[in-house]
Amino acid sequence: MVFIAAALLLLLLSGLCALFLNNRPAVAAALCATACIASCLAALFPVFAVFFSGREMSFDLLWPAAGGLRLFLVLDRLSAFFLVPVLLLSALAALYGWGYLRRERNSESCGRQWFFFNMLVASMLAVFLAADGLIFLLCWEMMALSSFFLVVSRDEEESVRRAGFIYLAASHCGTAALFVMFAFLSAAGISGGFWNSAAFPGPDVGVLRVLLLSLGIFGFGMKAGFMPFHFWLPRAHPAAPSHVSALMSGIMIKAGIYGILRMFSVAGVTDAWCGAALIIAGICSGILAMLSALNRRDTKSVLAYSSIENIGIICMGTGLAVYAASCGGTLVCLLALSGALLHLFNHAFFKGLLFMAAGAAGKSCGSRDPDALGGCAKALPVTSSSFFLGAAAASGVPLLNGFPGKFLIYLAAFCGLQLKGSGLLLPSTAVIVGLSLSGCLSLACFTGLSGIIFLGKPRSCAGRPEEYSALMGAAMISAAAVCLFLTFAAPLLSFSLCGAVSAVFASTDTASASGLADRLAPLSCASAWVFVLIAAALAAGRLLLRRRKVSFGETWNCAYAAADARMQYTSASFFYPLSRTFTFFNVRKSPAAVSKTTFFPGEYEGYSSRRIGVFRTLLSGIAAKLEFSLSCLRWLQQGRLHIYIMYIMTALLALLLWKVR
Amino acid sequence: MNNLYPLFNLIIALTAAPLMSGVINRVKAFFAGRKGPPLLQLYFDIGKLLRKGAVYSRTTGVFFRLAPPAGLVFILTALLFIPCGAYPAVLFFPGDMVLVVYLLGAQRFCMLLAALDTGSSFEGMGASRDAHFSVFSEAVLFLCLAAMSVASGSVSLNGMLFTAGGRIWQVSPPVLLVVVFVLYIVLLVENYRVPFDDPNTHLELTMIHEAMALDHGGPDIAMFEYAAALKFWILASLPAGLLFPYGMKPDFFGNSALFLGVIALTAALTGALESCAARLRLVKVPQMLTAAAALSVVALIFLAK
Amino acid sequence: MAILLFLAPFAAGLAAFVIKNDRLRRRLLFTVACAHAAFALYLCLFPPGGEDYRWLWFGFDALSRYFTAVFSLLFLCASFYAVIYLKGEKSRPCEKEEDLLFHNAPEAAFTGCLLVFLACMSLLALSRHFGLIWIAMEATTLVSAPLIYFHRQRSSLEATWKYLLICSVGIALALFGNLFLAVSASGQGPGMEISIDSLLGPGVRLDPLWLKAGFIFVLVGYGTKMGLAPMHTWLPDAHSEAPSVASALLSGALLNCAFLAILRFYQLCLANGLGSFCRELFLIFGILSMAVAAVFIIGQSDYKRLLAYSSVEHMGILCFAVAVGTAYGSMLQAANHSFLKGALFICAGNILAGFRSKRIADVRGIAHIMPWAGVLWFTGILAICGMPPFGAFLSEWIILKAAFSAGNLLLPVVYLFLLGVIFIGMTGTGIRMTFGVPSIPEGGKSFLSLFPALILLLLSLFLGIYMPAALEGAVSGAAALLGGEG
Amino acid sequence: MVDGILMLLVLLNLFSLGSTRISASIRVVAYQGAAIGLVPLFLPGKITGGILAAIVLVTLLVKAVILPWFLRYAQKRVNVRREEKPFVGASTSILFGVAALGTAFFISSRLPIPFAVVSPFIVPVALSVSLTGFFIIISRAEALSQVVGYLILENGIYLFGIALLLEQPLLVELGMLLDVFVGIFVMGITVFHISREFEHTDTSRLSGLADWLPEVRRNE
Repeated sequence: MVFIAAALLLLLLSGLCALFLNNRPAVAAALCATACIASCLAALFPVFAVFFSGREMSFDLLWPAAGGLRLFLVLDRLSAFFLVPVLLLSALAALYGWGYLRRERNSESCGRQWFFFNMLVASMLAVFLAADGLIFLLCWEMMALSSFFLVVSRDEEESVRRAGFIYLAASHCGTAALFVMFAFLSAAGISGGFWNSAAFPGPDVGVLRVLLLSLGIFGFGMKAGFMPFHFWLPRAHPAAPSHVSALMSGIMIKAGIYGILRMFSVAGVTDAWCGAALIIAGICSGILAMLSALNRRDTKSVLAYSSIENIGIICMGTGLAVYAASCGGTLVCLLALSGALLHLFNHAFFKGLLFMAAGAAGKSCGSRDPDALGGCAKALPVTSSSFFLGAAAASGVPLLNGFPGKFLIYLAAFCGLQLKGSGLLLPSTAVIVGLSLSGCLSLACFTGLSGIIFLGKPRSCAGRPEEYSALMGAAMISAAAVCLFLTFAAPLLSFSLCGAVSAVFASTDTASASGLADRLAPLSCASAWVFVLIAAALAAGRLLLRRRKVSFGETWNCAYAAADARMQYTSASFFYPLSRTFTFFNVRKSPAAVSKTTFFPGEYEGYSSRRIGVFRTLLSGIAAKLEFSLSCLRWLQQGRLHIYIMYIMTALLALLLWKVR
Repeated sequence: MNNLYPLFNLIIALTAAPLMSGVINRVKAFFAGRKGPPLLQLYFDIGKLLRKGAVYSRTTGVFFRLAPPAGLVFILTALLFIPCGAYPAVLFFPGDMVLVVYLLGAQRFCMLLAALDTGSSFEGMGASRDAHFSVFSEAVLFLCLAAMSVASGSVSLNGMLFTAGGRIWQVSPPVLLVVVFVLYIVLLVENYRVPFDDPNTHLELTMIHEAMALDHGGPDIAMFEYAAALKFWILASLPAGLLFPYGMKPDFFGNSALFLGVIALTAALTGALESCAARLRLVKVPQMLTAAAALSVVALIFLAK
Repeated sequence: MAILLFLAPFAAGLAAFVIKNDRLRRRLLFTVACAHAAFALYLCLFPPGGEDYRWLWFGFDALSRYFTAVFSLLFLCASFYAVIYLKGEKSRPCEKEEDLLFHNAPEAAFTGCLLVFLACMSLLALSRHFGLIWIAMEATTLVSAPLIYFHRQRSSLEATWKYLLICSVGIALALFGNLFLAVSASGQGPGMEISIDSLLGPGVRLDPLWLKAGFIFVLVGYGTKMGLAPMHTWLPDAHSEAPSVASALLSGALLNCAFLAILRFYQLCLANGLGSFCRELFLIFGILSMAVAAVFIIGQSDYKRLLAYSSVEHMGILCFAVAVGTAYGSMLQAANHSFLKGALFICAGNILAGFRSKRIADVRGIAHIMPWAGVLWFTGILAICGMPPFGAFLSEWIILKAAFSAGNLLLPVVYLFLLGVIFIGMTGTGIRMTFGVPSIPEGGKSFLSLFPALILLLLSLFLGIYMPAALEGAVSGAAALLGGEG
Repeated sequence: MVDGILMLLVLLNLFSLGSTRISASIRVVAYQGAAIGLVPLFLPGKITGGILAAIVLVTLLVKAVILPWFLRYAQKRVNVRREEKPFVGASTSILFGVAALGTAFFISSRLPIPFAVVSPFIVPVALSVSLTGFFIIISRAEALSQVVGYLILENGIYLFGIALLLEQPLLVELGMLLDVFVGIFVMGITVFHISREFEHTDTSRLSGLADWLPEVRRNE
């Protein structure tokens, strides 16, 4: 635990120094990046110790702040399981950020950005350790605050400011719900256990328990970003610089899932409705998020929607686990939750990799709109190969780490089908359909996106783009390496997976760890087998062509030799069939019609984009009504002194007549 | 000796797969009153193509060369988990049907990216339509697998088709026939057969499968064709596995001949369908697949009760 | 000897009226402020000798020590800013004054009023006799009227007129309350002095009916001075027109003193078993003030009025805290609010000097053009809305915990909902003003005038992070007087 | 005899509500001050001799002489004759005066006085005088008449203090008188500034500061 305290201290100190080194950005960046990497690696030692051995570490100190602040940090198996991706990805993001911000235009805000970056990493580290209600809320708000300042770092654009405001407002509403839950728990006095679990109302106290559980799901869901609470995510993540959005998508939204799991470990699992709610939310997130991700003008907003989809998958797994636990299917519960946790673990890395690659491509080619890029693969080998790797993982290609997590959830669903009469039929079928639909949609989306950005002819890339900075390349390569390693290391994780699951549902025993391991083992050897075979096939192909004549020509275009870049398929056309089929979801925003004044219509440039219509109309309706009622209420302060004195008189008389008897 | 049989089955699958396209073409020729191409036409094509050189477009990159071999490898790995009638699959573990489906998905991932790499609008059109259909077909396939796993009580492909054997029909035969019908529809979608795509059209705008291979040449197109044939074999072995007459308990050669016969029967049925029916409009395909999905959900519910 | 807290600033105030030389007067203002703050802090943290200090009608118990320390610290920072502000005002051409009373330069009157204002507030904290409290409160009103009317514009005149009339009516009602208290005490025999010590003495039984009526009058009367809805109407006008020094003191210190006056009466009611009656009234006014503040903060177009409504909201929170039984949380929130509101008003003053407009729409990109002002302004807004690591987060957490143990579940939900709405309104404005492309070509980069705001923010940060034993003793001592548990 | 003075005060109330001329209402305030000043003379003598005389004299001096003189001086400086358009007409204000008397009696019926007192009408009359003062501030538009309303409100409270609690330490009573005196003076000075700045003292037009802009003003 000493290492972790040292890491936290180092992060805070380096952040503060960066604040004062604002006018020398290079020094500030170097200092903060190395401090962040060092502290992450330092904190990894105790985390790995707990990760593999499973014994807990705790640190308890009553800090004399107003009203008594109990610094109670516990590193148990669930926190350790979450902290491994947190620390690894933070180190990678710091390395990436070092290169990313080096040639940043407005260097005067660079020191400030590094201060908030280190604060974000420190508060995320602390959130997963906090075991007392108040310190948890403190770190939770600090995490939201520092990520807000990073989202608003490029504040000259109006959309970035608006995204920052919506993000801060949404995370504050979520935290307000958590305030109520934790205040209720700590009002029952300081008792042992995580978030003083003894105070959580049992299943007998019906209404209160339902209220607290729903408040918890609302609060943590607002941070996790699954469907009903996702509106801030597709705005905030693209606005942030790439290394920050990698961190936010990779880890921060996982804090929401961590909160939900911790709540279930505190509250015990006896409510099937919670599981059903999570499954429904997961399915909606999975499918609707990918539908609105199809035709986006900004690569990073596609990745943000894909994060919502992956959070949806994790929610399906957790929901199925909770539902199964509440009606007795322990094997299904173990498999589903370990599938969700494994997918969460893997998603942190391949989503981080995707954001870093998208950021690098954006920086090299100048724009992030897929239709403006194209053909960068040959010019940017590192970026394009890491993007392909990430895209393959995101679409669930078996030989990468996107697949094991989904595989376990599928397996749990199939086992759920076998349990006759346990009411698991409907949720399992729903999970299977949800997973497969969102899986295919993400396959279509990522093939389209990576194809249009990196393959084919360059559409508008002025000159040959080249790799933006070596540091970013290093960060991307190491992230890709971790992704590849995780496909084969899935069975190694099974022991700690089981530990994390037993931390949430006390019922599962660690004996089933071996059962989990031998379910994941065939996957790893299948992946190894596929890699070997691909290498062999490539070698055979190369051997075949060695003696033959290999020539280069123009792509076949039905005898039209002068095909140029504009004739290629753009993202709008690639996703046109899909979005036509799901039209009832998407409100088509078509630009203004072309004015027909001249005989030959002039230059016309327009784009059509699709929005999920249902939420936007709902919210704008409420906002309009609220605005109208507020303006009526503002009549109270209309400036006339007499009315003000009348308020005092009426208040006085009302109280006298009502109260004095 | 008999634990080597799955290996022999694998070899039979590898050799007999291209035969099926020959069967389909012969049946179509018979319906059209023509003599039709020889049964072994695909073998000759593949052999000829493997001996050729290759012409690569300047816009394509590394990925264009990587895609065909990778696609073929994915299909070969998927083949390992398919049982052949009365004999088990080479490899099986709980949840291998999910791996098979996602291996097919991975092969589609490579084909789509290869198509987009060429930068031609025809290949882009093919890729976009294939991505569009795959969203529905995979969901339907998963539902059928769910129905089969509920009926057979096992969570592995080998368990469903091989160990369950005849017992799978005891639950409720008519519902299982529905599942077989839906599996056949999935076969038609995944292999781009008539109602969903016309294999022997030569108007690039209407193609889906061939459009994605327009720019491949020499060994690449050979691997592409061979992978398509193997995919037909895999998806045909699912309904064939269900329809296989388990009661007869023949020896090894009898079993493989019988299994080969059932798959040839499916191929003949596809050929007949191709000569009688016409292509569906692209908009109608999702509706057809949603209907298939509905059928499989109904089957699942009936089987689970 | 604590009476010095009143006499020193009073004498200095009178002297300031007469001193002609500006530099000497400013130095006098600053030195008196420092002495007052040092002495008050010393008395608060290390109470000398006897627990409480008695002489004639003056006394210094835990409650008054705590409030004096808070408002004298705020006065110190405000006076530091006032010195710089007045130097700046001097350079700007201001028209000569030829009216009946204010014939000497407005600055002398302004400084004099500031010092007398401090004296009256100290008098209010010192006094034990309810009549004396009333006189001190009336004096603060009359003295702060010229503070508001410093800029000699039409709108500030209108604001002063409204302030004067509403507050005088309010204080008249408070006088009625005092007389009702005297009647309820006369049951103990004639000539019973209405001072806290005699009325809290052993075996004193006050007539509950008259005490209730008296409390209602006092609550409405001093509530007007405290800015509780629906009597808050003067507050936004006065604060948007007064110079930021005056509004910092008005909202940071004066509202707290009005709250102190009400709490004195509440002490009496507690002693006579009317605790639940008073808490119910506090609850009504608390929730009403927060609701009214929320309505007006959402679409606000003037940032000084925004801060005024935030003061109304925080006074509502103080009453809500006492209503749910945590006097400790209420005391802590009062201190946090004064420091943060003082800092915000000083930032608002600098922003007004730079951007020359009070409308939110005209102010954009403070962070780029006036970096220190932008940072302090946005951090202040976040801190006042209860963001950690500042003190308001902890005090609102204590209040929420107490709201839960007060029984019914509706209270905390309404409390949090209103806080959430106000958070969204304030941060929306804060973001629009702080970020974006600056709307003025260049702004003052001077850090000196923002130094007091930084000090006040650090004070609130200190309250949020670490609470030394002495300070803990002072706050819980004040809370104990109000029957609030720790 | 105290009841006689209380009756006179109620009549003066109704008269002040009825008249819209500023000079008339100033005269009413002067008479009220004088009446209240005389009340201590008729109370059963716990306090006699010099102190009693001092109280009566000071009250009469301040309330009946100095303040009305100052208000008349302010009226000449601001040269406003009468209320052009008060919000509530003269007759309806008298109705409000009666209603105020009714509420005062209803409230004081709920508050029995714990000790013997010379006449039971003191509390209701005091309350009704202050309610009338309140109502004058609300219903009159002229700044000066609002100051007069405030003065009537003070008279009501002062009557309550003097009649019931004569034996209270005098220092505090006189302190309150001093505060009222200074309050009126500051208000007077502000009225001068208003009249100089705005050329009128009609407070209904003095409503620039507001959070709610009527539609017509919002779009200009």
